[in-house]
This record gives sequence, structure tokens and C-alpha cells, in this order.
Amino acid sequence: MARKRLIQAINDALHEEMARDPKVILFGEDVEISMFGDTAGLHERFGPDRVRNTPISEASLTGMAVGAATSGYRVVLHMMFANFIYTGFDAIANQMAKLRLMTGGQIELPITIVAGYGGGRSTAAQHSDTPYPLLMNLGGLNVAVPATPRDAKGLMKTAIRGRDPTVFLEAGGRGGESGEVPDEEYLTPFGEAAVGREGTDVTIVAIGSMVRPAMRAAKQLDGQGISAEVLDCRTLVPLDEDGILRSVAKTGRLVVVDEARDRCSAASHIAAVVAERGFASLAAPIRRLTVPDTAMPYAPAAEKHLLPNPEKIVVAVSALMAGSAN
Amino acid sequence: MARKRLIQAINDALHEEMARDPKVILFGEDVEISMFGDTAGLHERFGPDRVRNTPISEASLTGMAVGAATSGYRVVLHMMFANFIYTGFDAIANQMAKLRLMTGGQIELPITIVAGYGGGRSTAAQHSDTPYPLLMNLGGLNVAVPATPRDAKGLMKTAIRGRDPTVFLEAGGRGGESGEVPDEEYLTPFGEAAVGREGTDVTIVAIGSMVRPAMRAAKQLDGQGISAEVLDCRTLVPLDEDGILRSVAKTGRLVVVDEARDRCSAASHIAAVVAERGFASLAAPIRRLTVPDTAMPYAPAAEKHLLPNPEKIVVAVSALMAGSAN
Amino acid sequence: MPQDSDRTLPNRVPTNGQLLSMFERMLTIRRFEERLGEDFHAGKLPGGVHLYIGQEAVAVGVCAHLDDRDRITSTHRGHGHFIAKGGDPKPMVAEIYGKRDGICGGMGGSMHVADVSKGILGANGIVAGGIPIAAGAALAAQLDGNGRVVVCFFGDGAANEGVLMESMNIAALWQLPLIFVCEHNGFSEFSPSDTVTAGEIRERARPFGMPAELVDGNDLVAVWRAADTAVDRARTGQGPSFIEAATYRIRGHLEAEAHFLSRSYRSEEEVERWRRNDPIDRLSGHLLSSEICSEAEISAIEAKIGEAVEEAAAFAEASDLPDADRAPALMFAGGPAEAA
Amino acid sequence: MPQDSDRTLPNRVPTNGQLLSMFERMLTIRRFEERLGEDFHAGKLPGGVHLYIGQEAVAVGVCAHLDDRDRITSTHRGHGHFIAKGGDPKPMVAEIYGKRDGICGGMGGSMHVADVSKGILGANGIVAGGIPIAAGAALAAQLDGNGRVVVCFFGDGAANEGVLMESMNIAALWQLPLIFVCEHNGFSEFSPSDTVTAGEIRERARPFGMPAELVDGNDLVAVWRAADTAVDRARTGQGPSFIEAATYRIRGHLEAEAHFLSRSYRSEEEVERWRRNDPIDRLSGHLLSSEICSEAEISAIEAKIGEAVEEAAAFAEASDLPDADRAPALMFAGGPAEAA
Ligand SMILES: Cc1ncc(C[n+]2csc(CCOP(=O)(O)OP(=O)(O)O)c2C)c(N)n1
Ligand SMILES: Cc1ncc(C[n+]2csc(CCOP(=O)(O)OP(=O)(O)O)c2C)c(N)n1
Ligand SMILES: [Mg+2]
Ligand SMILES: [Mg+2]
Repeated sequence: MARKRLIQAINDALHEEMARDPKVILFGEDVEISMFGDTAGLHERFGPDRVRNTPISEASLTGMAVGAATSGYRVVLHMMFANFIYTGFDAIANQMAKLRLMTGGQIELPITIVAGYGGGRSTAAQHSDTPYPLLMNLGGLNVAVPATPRDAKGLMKTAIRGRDPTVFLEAGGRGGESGEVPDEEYLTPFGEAAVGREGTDVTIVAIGSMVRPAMRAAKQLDGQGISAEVLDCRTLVPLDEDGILRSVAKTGRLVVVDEARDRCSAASHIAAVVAERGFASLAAPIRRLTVPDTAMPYAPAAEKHLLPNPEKIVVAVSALMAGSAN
Repeated sequence: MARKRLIQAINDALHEEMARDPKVILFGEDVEISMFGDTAGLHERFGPDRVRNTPISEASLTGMAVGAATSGYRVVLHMMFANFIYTGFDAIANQMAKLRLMTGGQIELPITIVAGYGGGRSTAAQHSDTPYPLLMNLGGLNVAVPATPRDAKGLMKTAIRGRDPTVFLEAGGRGGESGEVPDEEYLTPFGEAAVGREGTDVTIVAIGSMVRPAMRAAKQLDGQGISAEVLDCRTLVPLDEDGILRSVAKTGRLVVVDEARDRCSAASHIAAVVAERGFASLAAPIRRLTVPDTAMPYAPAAEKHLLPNPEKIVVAVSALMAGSAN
Repeated sequence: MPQDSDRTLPNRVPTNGQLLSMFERMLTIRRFEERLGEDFHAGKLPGGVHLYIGQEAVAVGVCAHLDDRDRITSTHRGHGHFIAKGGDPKPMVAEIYGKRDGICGGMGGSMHVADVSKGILGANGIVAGGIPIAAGAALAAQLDGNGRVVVCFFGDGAANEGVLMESMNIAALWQLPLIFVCEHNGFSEFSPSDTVTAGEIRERARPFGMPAELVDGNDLVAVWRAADTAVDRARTGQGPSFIEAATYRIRGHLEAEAHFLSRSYRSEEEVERWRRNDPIDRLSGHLLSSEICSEAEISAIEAKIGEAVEEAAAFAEASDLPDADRAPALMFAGGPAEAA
Repeated sequence: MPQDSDRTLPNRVPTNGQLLSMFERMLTIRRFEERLGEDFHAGKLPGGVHLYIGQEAVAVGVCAHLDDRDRITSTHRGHGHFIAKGGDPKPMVAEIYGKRDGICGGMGGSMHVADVSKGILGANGIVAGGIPIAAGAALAAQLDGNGRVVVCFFGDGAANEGVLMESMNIAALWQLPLIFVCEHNGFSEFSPSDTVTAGEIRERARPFGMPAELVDGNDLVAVWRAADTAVDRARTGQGPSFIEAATYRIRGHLEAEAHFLSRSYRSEEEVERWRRNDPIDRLSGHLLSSEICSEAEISAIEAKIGEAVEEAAAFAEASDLPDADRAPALMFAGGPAEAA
């Protein structure tokens, strides 16, 4: 085991998978120099055929990923900031997520779209969106949102070796979280939430960047005599519905913490799943901690105000335990 | 009152608003000849300055709507099929939904984006999406989805006179539903659900094209001694949360019928809102009837199989009343 | 389509055998589409169809230079490209009937007919949607390094979508083996082309350093020759080319248009003028006047195609519907290859 | 910026008064940005900044022809355009500090500085995002019919976004009063331009029938003259024009880049070469050698600007933070105008 940052773990995964399979290619804007560090060293090691900078042409890049993937390549497409996924949205929504069905299953699309997401660094409205709810709704895409370096590496490897498109979103600002990463080869399965911490009173389901605040909150809650179980979704498509339901069956209470805007968020969806399939076990309302339906402001205090944090989680859980929903 | 089809009612609204306010302009692909009929006669009546065909350039059209709206025009932008909203998604997501916040409130964006949505006519995967969940998540857009000709007209007029962007989605295949439309001038407010039918046992919240099947189901349920209240959201942003909660407080049961794909659907969001704010009144799990997370297939039976319909609603409600969640 | 061994020589003309073979291919497209039009109006098709009638020389003249390993992307008006590239019309018709034996299992319909095994990456309901897909396939072809080429067909209306410029830039920059074929058929849906398009479309390719040529798209030999040069360039690593083929859409934008349009958008005379410039008539005229074949041979071809059309329609009619619940399982190929 | 009455005459050169005024504007941009660079490195700015240093002649030479009623759209590198178009640098600096008195109330930051009252529709964090917005504003200007014009500034990297082609087509087709100004500064983020751009960017405008000109973007007078012609065309209903200004980005893509880039992407010599071609030095050299002004006058301008910079920084420092909960209320202007 070695301690690494999330971005480094992703970089390791890319190095390993590109070394393993010559059909893996990577392209995107400035992937050669690597803005975030996740693609560092790949161009030097694997050369310009397999790792190349592209023009700023997102609408074509997403379509090209489809074209190269239908021709036997495993494509990693780096979209830099998640907001630029919107710029290249057409081919994602209208081709990538649909082409397999439309062709009656003639094709596989082993594509991994990588992008950094989320707020908290004053990058303002056009560089801090959290777009997984939209991507989840498209139907034909896997969505991975790792919280730890270990899972980031394992999920990236699983995505690259997969047969379907995956959007891999990294909360990688300033290198991302640090954590232990195994030395030996491993893959992290899709569709299995990780139990960050076991507990009996309340289930806190958290996504990506929200896992750490959730863990912190759980620790504080422990001090208040509240035992919180923390689940890290790891992938939103597929979603570990059973794992979430098992936990809620035990605790009877659910709080979902999600950095996305509230309306039609992943949190909304998880809440809806539990309100249907886990209703009998619920002892209290389901709480969502999300970003209000707002674009991210630039001023740090205004931005921070919108993001879920350990304090807000503690307040929400405490209120839930006390029987009030606020 | 006169009986009209939904598309005709929208056409009436456009005629009235363009006659009323010379600052209303309309553009889009083939709006002059009008594929759906909703923009018929406007070009002839208001001339090429105010009503004009555009090239097939969705990415620019959505941006142009922003530019014209910041310059004092009220823009109606017709995007034809809702899937093409994805083609022009960048300026919707990154500009239209954010620019007011980013400029600190310097601008207003009176923009109405019109598009036909939904399945059921074998137009296949790229012409039958239901994109309101994505649009709801963007934060800065109103979303109107009329079910009746009366509301279609009233909501369109409200959208055009508004100060913010609205996406107006019409379930207009083959002219859409028929219904009575008042002769006198009226506006339909945003954020107020319509009670399609009162009931006491279960609340069925339905959206757009799903209101009619919900009403049919309610009638059938009536025959089985189950009294269903049907709410028609009319607008999803703003959403009439209070109206929905009031109804659920009365009935104790909620079924949401939505033509969108399930994950992060409007149905998910409505379920989540009620599972939080209306939990105490819930006597049963919240059921969602949505489209599985699938692109629309072409073959009619395969398409029909995916769409909610009165029978499925009746089965779901009956099961709910019987105490089983299936 | 038979290929001669001198395929890459410049300034070639098609052999008589090739001409005859291309004639048959064009007529196949025509007769199948006429039947699909009838079927549509008879209410036999669940969805709409956009017919390619009048443009057959473009698809056939270009695809004559391609093998199964080459790839094409197509448009909403894709039956002609499908057949020209060697797709079997039988499962194509079944697809348009929405049947289980359709080439896409009835899941795609007219706007999505695809046969990946034949290099037909698919018709596409999104205007210009095929262009960047073709660029990606061309990147793959270049990486494979085995001389494969890719052709993207698109309309004059599609040329106003920004992805065209983006993909031309990338194709030129990377010297991809990609041929852009713009079928200028006079209309962008219901808008006459010049009301939505500034300047000459092919000129948009030149700033990228790409050769661009205008051809008479109703002249099979002209198309064939332009494509010959372009494909040769692409195969030999000389990068992308642009062909603009001037042609005309004889039928409606889609067959259903008469049911919903409140007025017409073109004159009968205009259509009539172009009918007299029919690419199939022009070719058969040439075949006969040059004595490449006889009236009797043409009649035999007609008869053969007529049978094929009947057979395909019968096949499509007889085919079962797809399982109603089939779609969801087709969305994902399956779990990760090795994680499972 | 003062305007002479003979503004629309062709082949004009700027008057001495105009030159001096433009010099001051360029120097204002330079000194404010140098300060912002320092402030960034001193940790005073919450977000990043993309500096315009070295490109000032472009914004100033173009905006000299514009009034408040004209509109511009800008880029992520937008401070120069903001100041050149007459934006007040004080609230601009406060914005970049994330303060309540910022021009956008601290909600937008460096990448979104806008002053709609001055026709500055805003910097934009989405590459090429401003181009169609400008086209829409130009449509509005055309409908208003009062001679207003719109300029969109964008980089050479942005020229590879498809919206450029789309907007050029629409602008040419509708003869919109729109001037496309491409600032070719050598880089598309960290990629040297020629590694991502095929051919000459300005040539991409010609197929639409649009005049396109290359100018030395570090030569204020050359920019001013090209813009004079283009603005004149737009004002008089002669449609859009394209100006490509060759210049160079002296500072990093963004000031933070040294913190995260593992290697450099250009040589010190290259930067040095362009430093010697500084547009402000060139202009001041001309002003002095032509005796349009004296060293003392330049020093006085420097001093004045220096004070303004200090004042703005002090203003920004002293300004309060915006209310932490301000954002949600800014998303919507309010209910429908009359339904309420
Ligand atoms: C992105 C997108 N926008 C709009 C449409 C609607 N549409 C379908 S075909 C068409 C016209 C296409 O014109 P052209 O490219 O010239 O092809 P043609 O129909 O003439 O063969 C339009 C606007 C679409 N399918 N996709
Ligand atoms: C749609 C989009 N894609 C990518 C980026 C990231 N990005 C920011 S600036 C930039 C380079 C822009 O180059 P150019 O247009 O030449 O402007 P310059 O930075 O040289 O002024 C890139 C790729 C972005 N902001 N928006
Ligand atoms: Mg056409
Ligand atoms: Mg640049």
C-alpha cells in the first residue's frame, strides 16, 4: 500500500491499462501536458498515436469517441471540466447513450469519458457543475464517481475494460483526496456501494466528494451517541439499490448527501428508490442534502454556503433522530 | 369556449403574444412552414424580421437566443424535436441557465424554448426523448409541460411574458390532445398544479402526456371503488410542491406518472420531495411509473411496452391500495 | 461491388462491367425505395421514411470504391447508402417494418439502419451526427494502418452544423483517411438551400487545406471519378477530401409531409425539371447508346430487382415482431469484461 | 473613448488625440492586469486569472470604434476587453476579489466580468461561448435598425469550435452587423496553435462571402484601421467582417499554471522575442518619435494609472463580501411580468 492522491491513482490506472492493452487510446484537449495531472506521462510513454491533444471541438470529440470505439478501440476521452460535457452533449445523449439499442445490439462502445467536477474552488458557474444527474437520466451510460484514490484507480480500470460507455467524474481539484492504494492489481466492481463506516441509527448515502464530509459528520455524530452508517455509492449507474436498501432496513433512516443541484439529483433518485422499495423500513422522512438549484457563485463564502458539509449533515441527522425533519 | 387541439392552442397563444408585443420574435428551423403546426401563419402575418427560418445550427441558435434576449427582445426559439435540445445544449446549460447569476443579476432572459417531446409514434430513439429531468436539474430554467390545450395556451403566454428562460415542451404528436379553450384572454400561472380530478384514496401526480392516461386510470379505479385524485403538474419548475403535499396529506398515497426515463426523473424528484416533506402523511410506498432507463425502440409494441398507460397505473394503484408495492 | 485491380490509378473511368454493376445497384435502391414509399402510404410502416430517390448516383458512385472493411456513416436519408455499401436490402426492409428480423432487430427503424459487419455504421436521425463518428472511425483506420478509409455522407443542410467544421479541422490536421461527401439536394428539410446557406459549401473545406470538388451528383461517372481520386488519397495516406455532389431530392423530405404541411415549398416545374435529369435514366441512356447493354438486359435487371423487392417485402411481412420487452437488455453490452 | 465625427470614412488613420487616448487605455489594461497578477500570487484572489498582457492593442484598437450602445462578447481572458469597451476597472477588480461591490456582485469573478450598461455582455468561461451570443445581439441590433454593431472577441483556439462556423454562416446569410475578431495569440491553452489548427483561421470566413483580414495585432494603428473598415461596414448594413489579429500571450494561460504544470510548453526565447514586440512599447515609441507626446506626458499618464490601480485595489480590499446566501435569489428575475 502507498498513500496517494486521487489524481495520482487515476494516472496509475491509465498507465497500467494503456500498458496492458494496446487498443486503449486517449485523447482530449491538452491531455499531453495534463492540466489536472491525471494523464501525465502518458503521451511521453505511449506516443502520439495513442495519446494526443485535440483542438477545442467538444461536439466532435464525443462523436469521434463513438466512431473510434465502434472500430475496435477502447477510448478514453478527457473532457477537462465537467461543464464542457455540455458542449459535447449531443453525441453523448443522442449517439453514445443510444447507438447500441438503435443498432439492435450490433455494437459495443468501450468509452470512458473523464472530467473533473464540482465546486469549492471559486472556479465559478461555468467550471464547477456536477452533471451526473443528467448523465444518469440518459439511460445508456455507466456513471462512476469515486471518492477515494483506491476506488478511483479500481473504477477507472473497470471502466476502461468495460464494454459500455462510462462517464468517470473526478473530484480532483488540487489533486483530490489522499488515501491508501493497494500495490497489487485490482478492479473495483460497478454497482457495489462501499460501506465507509458501519452504523445502526441512520444511513448516510454519499457520492464522490461528499463521502469525506459524510464520514466526518458520522464521527461527530458518534460523539453525540448517534451511530451513522456511511455508504459511498462509487457508481451511480449501476446503482447499488440493494446495498442501500439493506442499510436502511437496518437503520430506518436515510440522509443522502449529493453535490449536485437538488432537482432531479442523484439524491432525489436514491430517495425515490428507498421511498418505494424500502418504505416499510423507514422510521423518518428521507433527507436530501444537495446544492440548491443554483449555479455556483464565485465568492468563496457564497459558494461554500451552498455546498453540503459535515456541520449541515450533523444538523440534519440530529434533527432526523430527534423526530423533526429540519 | 372552443374545442381545439393542443398544437392549435399553442399557435393561438403565439399569434396573440406576437400581436400584443412587437418585441416578441421567433426563430428556428422551418418555423415558417411549421412542421408541427404550432408556428403556422406567423411568418405570413408578422414577416421575416420577426419570424424566420434558421440554418440547422442548434449550438448557435441557443446562444443567439441569449444574445437577442439580453438586447431587449423576447425570444421564442423553436427546437423542433426535443432531442435537438441536446445538440444545442451548451448554451442552454452553460449560458442561459447561469448568466443571470454570473452577471450578478444584470440581465433578464425572456426566452421560450419550444420543442415536441415524447414517444409513442415510432419516431425511434433520436426523436422521442423526454428531456425535462435534465432541464430541471440545470437550475436556471422554468420548465412547462402542458397536458391540455387550455393550459398549453395559458402557459405559453405566461412563458413569453416572463422575465426568465422557460423550456416549453409539447406532447404534440399528431396535433396533441383536444380540449376546451376559453375565448377570452387568460394566463396560466407557473407553479400551480391543476387538479384534474379530486379523490381521497390516492394521489396520482402526472406530467404532460401522462395526464390523460392518469385520468383514464382514475376513472377505471373509481369503478373499483378507489378514489384517485389526479394532479397535473403543468410546470415542473417551479413545481407546486405544496399542492402535491396537500393532496398526499389527504390521500396518504402517491403514484407519480412520468414519461421520462426513470433515473433522476421528475417522478424521482417529486417522490423525493414527498418522502421528505410529506413523510408523515404517507400510508404506503411511493410508486413511480416511468420509462425504464432505455432509449426508445422503433417497433411499436416494444415502444408501447415501455410507456406508462392506464392499465399500468390501475395495477400500480390497486397494488398500493392492497398494501403490496408492486 | 466488384473492384478492378487498377482501382487506385488516377484519371480512371469505370469499366463497362462496373457501370453495369453500378446501374443495378442504383436501380435496386430506386425500386426498394419506391416500394417503401408505397408501403408507407399503405400504412404498413410504423414510422416515417425519408426517401433517397433521385440521389442514387452519389451513394453508388462513391461506395463503388469501398470494401467491407471501409466504413461509412449516413443520414436520416440512409437506405441508399445502406444498399450502395453492400447492405442486404432484405433485413433493411424488415427493419423499416419494425420486425424481429430487421437488421437492427426492429429497434432502429428507417433512420437507424446499420450493418456494422459491412462497415455501415448507420443511418442517423441527428443531422450531421454521423460526421464526427466518421472522423473517429477514420482515426481508428489510421491507427490500424491498413489502408481502410471512411466516408461520411451528409446533406447540404447538415453542412451548417458546426461539427462539420470541427471534424474538417481535425481530419485535415491529422490527415485522416476520411472523405466528406455533401449531397446538395436543394433542401434543408423544407427550406431551399440558399435560404439557409451562405456561399458554396465545398469552399468551406479549402481553408483547412483539403481538396474540394463539385460534381454533378446525377452523373454516375462524374461521382465515381471524383470518389476515385478522393478514396485513393485517403488510402495512400494523403488525407481527407471533400466532394460536393449537386443533386435533387425528388420525393418529399419525408413521405408523410403531404399529411401535415399546409403549403408546398417548391414548384412542380422544378421537380419536373429534375425528373428529366434522373441519374438512373441518364445512366441507362448511356449504357444503351454506348451499347454497353441492351434493352433486354436492362429488363432482366429490372425483373431480378422486382423479384428481390417482392421477396424482401414478403420476408418483412412474414417476420415476427420483436419481443415487446427486448429494448432494456440492449442498452448495455454487459458488465466490465473482466471485473465480473 | 472619444470619437471623431469622420469615424466612418474609409482609409482613415487615428488622430493624435485618439492615439494618446488609446495609449492610455492600453496602459490601463496593462497596469491593472499586472496588479491582478501580483494579487493572485499574493493569494488575494479567490479564483484564477487569465491575463491579457501583450494583446492590449487588439481590444483597444477595435473598441475605439464602439459606443456604449454597441455590444461586445469576450472570453475567459476578458479584463482587457472590459476596460477597452469602457468598463470601470474599479468594480472589475472588486469582482475579481469576489466582493459585494464587484461589477457582478462577486458572483461571476474574473471569467464573467460584464457590464451590460456599457454593452459588455461579459467575459465567458466557455470557449467560443460568446460567439453565438454576439450573433444574437447582432440580430437584435439589426432589428432595432439604429446602426448598433456587435463585436465578438475570441481566441485562435476558440476558432476550432463549431459554433464559429455556424455563426459565420448565419451572420453572412442575414448580413448581421457583427465583427468577428480572432486573437491569434499562439496558443490554445497549452497547445501551440499550429498543433491544433489546420490552415489559416481567417480563410475560414471567406467561403461565407465575408471579408477577412489579417493584421499585426501588436500594431495598434493596424488594428484600429482594420476595425474602422469592419465597423463601418457593419454600421452601414454591409454585413459581417472577420479580423484575425496576430499577437502573443506573454503571461501564462492562467497565472496558476506554474503551480500545476509539470513542464513548460514554450521557450523563454520565444517569449522574449515577443516581449521585444510589445504593443505598448511600440505605441509609446511611435508617440515619442512622432512627437505626439513627451516622456513627461507619458509619465503623467503612468502616474495617473498607478493611482487608479491603487485606488481600485483599496476599494476592492475594503469592499465587503457578498451575503453568503445571495446566489439563489439571483437565478430568476421573477415571475412572469404580468401573470403575478
Ligand atoms: C440535430 C438535428 N436538427 C434538426 C433535425 C431535423 N431535420 C431532419 S432532416 C433535416 C434537414 C436535413 O437537410 P440536409 O442535411 O440537406 O439533408 P436532406 O434531408 O436534404 O437529405 C432536419 C432539419 C434533426 N434531425 N437533427
Ligand atoms: C468549451 C470549453 N472547452 C475547453 C475549455 C478550457 N479552456 C479554457 S481556455 C482554453 C484555450 C482557449 O484558447 P484560445 O481560444 O486561443 O484563447 P486564449 O487562451 O489563447 O486567449 C481552453 C481549452 C473551456 N473553457 N471551454
Ligand atoms: Mg439537403
Ligand atoms: Mg489562443
